[in-house]
Amino acid sequence: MQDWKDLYRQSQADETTGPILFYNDTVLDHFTNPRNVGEMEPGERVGFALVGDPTCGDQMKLWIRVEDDIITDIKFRSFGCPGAIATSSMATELAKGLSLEEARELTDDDVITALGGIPEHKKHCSLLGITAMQAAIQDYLLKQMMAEAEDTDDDLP
Amino acid sequence: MQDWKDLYRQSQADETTGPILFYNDTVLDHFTNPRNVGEMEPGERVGFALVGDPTCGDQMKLWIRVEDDIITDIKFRSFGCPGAIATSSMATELAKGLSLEEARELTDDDVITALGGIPEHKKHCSLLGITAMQAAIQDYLLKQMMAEAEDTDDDLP
Amino acid sequence: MIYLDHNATTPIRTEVLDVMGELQRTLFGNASSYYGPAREARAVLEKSRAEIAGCIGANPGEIVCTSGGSESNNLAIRGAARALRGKGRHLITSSIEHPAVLKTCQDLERDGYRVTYLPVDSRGMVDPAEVERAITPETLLISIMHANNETGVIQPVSIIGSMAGKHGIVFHTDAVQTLGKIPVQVSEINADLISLSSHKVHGPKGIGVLYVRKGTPLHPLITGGSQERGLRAGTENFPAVAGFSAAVSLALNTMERDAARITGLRDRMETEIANRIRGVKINGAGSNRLPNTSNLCFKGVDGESILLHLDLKGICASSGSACSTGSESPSHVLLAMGLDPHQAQSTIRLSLGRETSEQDITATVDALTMIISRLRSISSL
Amino acid sequence: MIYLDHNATTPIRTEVLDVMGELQRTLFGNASSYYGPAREARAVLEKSRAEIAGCIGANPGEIVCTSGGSESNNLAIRGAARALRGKGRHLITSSIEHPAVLKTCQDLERDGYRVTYLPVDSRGMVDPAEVERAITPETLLISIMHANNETGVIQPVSIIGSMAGKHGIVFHTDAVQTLGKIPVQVSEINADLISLSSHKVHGPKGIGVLYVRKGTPLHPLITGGSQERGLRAGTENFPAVAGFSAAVSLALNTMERDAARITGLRDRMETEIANRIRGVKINGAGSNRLPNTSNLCFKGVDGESILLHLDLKGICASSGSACSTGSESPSHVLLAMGLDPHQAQSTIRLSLGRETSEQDITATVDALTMIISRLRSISSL
Ligand SMILES: Cc1ncc(COP(=O)(O)O)c(C=O)c1O
Ligand SMILES: Cc1ncc(COP(=O)(O)O)c(C=O)c1O
Repeated sequence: MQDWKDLYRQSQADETTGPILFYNDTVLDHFTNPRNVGEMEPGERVGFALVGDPTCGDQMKLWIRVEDDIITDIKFRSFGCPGAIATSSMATELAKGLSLEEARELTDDDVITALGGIPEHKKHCSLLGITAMQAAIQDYLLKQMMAEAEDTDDDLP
Repeated sequence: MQDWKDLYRQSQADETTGPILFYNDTVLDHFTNPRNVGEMEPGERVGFALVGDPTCGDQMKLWIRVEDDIITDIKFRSFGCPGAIATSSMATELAKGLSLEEARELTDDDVITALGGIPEHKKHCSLLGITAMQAAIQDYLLKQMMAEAEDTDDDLP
Repeated sequence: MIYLDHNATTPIRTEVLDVMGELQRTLFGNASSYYGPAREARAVLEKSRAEIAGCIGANPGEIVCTSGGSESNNLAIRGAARALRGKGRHLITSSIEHPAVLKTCQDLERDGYRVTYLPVDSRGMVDPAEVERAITPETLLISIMHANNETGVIQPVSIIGSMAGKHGIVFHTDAVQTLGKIPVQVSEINADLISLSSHKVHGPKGIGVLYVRKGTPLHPLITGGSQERGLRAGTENFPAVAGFSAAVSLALNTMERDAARITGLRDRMETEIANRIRGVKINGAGSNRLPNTSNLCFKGVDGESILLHLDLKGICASSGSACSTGSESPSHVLLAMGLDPHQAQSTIRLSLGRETSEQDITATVDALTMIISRLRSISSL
Repeated sequence: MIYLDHNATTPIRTEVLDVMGELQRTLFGNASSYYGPAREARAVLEKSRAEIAGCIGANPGEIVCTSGGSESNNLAIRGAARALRGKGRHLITSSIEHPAVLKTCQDLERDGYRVTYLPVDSRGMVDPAEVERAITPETLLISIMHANNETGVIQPVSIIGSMAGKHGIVFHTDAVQTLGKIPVQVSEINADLISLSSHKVHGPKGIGVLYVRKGTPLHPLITGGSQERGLRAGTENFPAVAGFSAAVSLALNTMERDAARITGLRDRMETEIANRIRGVKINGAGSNRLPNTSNLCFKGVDGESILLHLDLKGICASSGSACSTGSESPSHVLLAMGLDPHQAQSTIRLSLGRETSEQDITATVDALTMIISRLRSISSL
């Protein structure tokens, strides 16, 4: 039946056919063994975000730890579909070790490419991980700004 | 498959099912070997009728020969469906040898009974033979009346 | 493979395949044609029709063959609405019907009909008193399903049917999920129109039936040839009708025994799941349910993620109606029962069947225990 | 048995039966479900859809699977009428269409649509100029069949199609009789909607297709699940779709060769009949016809009587459309061609197929010679 499956894979691109739920092996791997699952204690060097996908009810929490503008660690938890879990896992893998600047340029397309593709109607799930990461970076930067502001305050006579 | 056919036969009576064209062996026999096919020369003792069935376009001609008020011979020709041919053939068989009075009491039900039944929606065909025969009897009686009238006329001074 | 999605479709029985193969190899012709082979095809068709009729206590002339449950539902609802539009333009149905009923009613609304969608209680039941209250002099049809496909909850159709009868309103019931699982008898259900589908009872796909009580006003959905007494045009699919009749007869032969065994399995499964996994809710558990259906809500985990983990272990289940798989919206049935969207999203359906074994159930409970704990360990809820 | 009624239905090919049996034995599941086996069912469905699409030069996404030719015709006509009622309420069709088109148009008339039924000439052809004259700004659909089922006369659909295109009117053609006999190519026919049926090309019954050109406005006939891109609800009958695709592929593989051989047989048959039997008229003979179809009028004898005699000799033929067998009214197609009712009543159709042999033709001509002479000897005409 190999040929049917091949044909089936091709036809994923064809938006005219019905719903297709054919995840590739990389996606399945990230779904069954999601990387970087966990939480972090709040802290000075930690950014956090809680985001939800109003389309499907998925929800995720994501933490980043930053040292010298580099994302040295990243953790997430997710209530979501396989697409959401796998894309979040891959997003954390891609972001880990990047500078904040580099991480801010990551897009959902990068995640999808890294996974080798996901079914058409699951693409919106791939936004969740990226969105959460960007929000966590914002949270971190905001914290930094506020800390700096405080530092500056302290310096005042 | 005998059981299916049996069931099928039964369901002929059920007017709710679709068109059924299952002629029994007697009907088939009269269709393939119609009795009393032919014509007669017009004559004093001959009654004739030409009738048509407006429902289906069938047409038939029928002749009777009468001796001493008995139908001694009968002939027909038919442009018609198998039902029309078989019922006409059977009608001529039933009528042959009967007195005019007896023949006038024959109905299409007698024909259908004698044939062992015909499909429901073909029943109107069974009227054709009977109608033609009654018309031929009328034709004969009319001729007799007119002949008698002429005789009576002749008797007049 | 462990198959626990019998409410979506069932494997065709080998006996049924054999009947159909034999018929297609030896008999052919158009069942409405003239000659010998066609008459045999017709004989098969009529015998099968009579057999299906017998299974639900109907007359053969009341059985209209269709292409499946969806077409039967469309024919019933559109057909009655069209035939009776002189009477009025109001229909009553429930909010838990199959999409083939709901979408059809919505479509009629666009055509100027008015539809009342009755609510259900938290146990997933329609209240006959609500049906009665909804009736107006304009009401032409009441359509309430026999049992729900997602929860298995059996509806009080018999009461609703006699109520409809008293008011002189045509009553339709979608019995696609009940045939072969619990008795479907015309005289008990008091329905004028009943939808059935073959592939739910181990028969072939692409064939179904609409029971049409003698005298029920109905306009055809598919017009053309005068097959099926003018109620459904198209060359008769007699091998499939024969397959359906074989399947339903086989199912009824052992229905009582099967139902008892399957209820036992289902109940054991639910008890063990409740014992081993915390935060489980059995939707519809308080109601009279089909023997084989279990609708389970696992707090804090996504249903599709459960299904994919099950799939990877060779266990087939679903989240509700197959025809909306891949759609992202939570089940209308569960929302109607008062679940919140997150609960609805955390629900899967396990539907057992005649091949389901004790071992299947044990393996499924084990798998679920592991999967739920794993998914909860990564859940953000 | 000599089977000369291929326009009514065809025997299913053993290769097709084998494909379907194998699929039903090994693969099951609901093609819209989640898990592995269901995905394989879906793969089969989509592969088959692509294959059927390829056979007529369409894209897979333009193929909507239905339960047969009648449903396809209903979906095309009712679906376009409903989708386009804002534009106008006028349809154009011909007086020789299949009942699945004619009855559907008549039904729409009862709903306030206006329908022009174009005449045909004595050779059974629709005149494209008449189509053009019938077009109004209100015209929403033109439906003209590709070839007629009774006479085999091929209609000028390509011209009519481009004309419709120029006026921006949706064009539907019923190609149920042409598929597998002559080329059916979307690009040549210029149609937006094309009806096909599997059992006419040695495929299974109960399955058909409506080709829907991308962008053609169409409302579904059967609503419910979102199968077939929302254009046709119901659990997908994937074994039958696979059977259809196998059948049509096989038919196209040898179409040219088969058509040449069958035309030869048909022409010899007609020549010999004309030589040996007086008072024979070949209806539609002056037109471009399907290779396999012969419509013969035998003066002064009733068609059904010929058919029963043939049947008793094991020869299967019919008087026209199977779905009206047993009805007593003369063919609307022949009346439209100008035959009088007696001539129409004296007509039978012989339609050849891939199993038809030289001997079959010889035996049929011999049988007919005898039967006609016998029936004429008792005829009153
Ligand atoms: C309750 C109910 N009604 C109707 C249907 C539709 O039946 P089918 O798939 O045969 O069209 C289904 C199953 O899909 C169902 O569960
Ligand atoms: C021209 C034509 N259209 C439509 C149909 C209907 O097809 P089906 O029997 O598959 O519904 C037929 C055959 O019956 C036909 O010959």
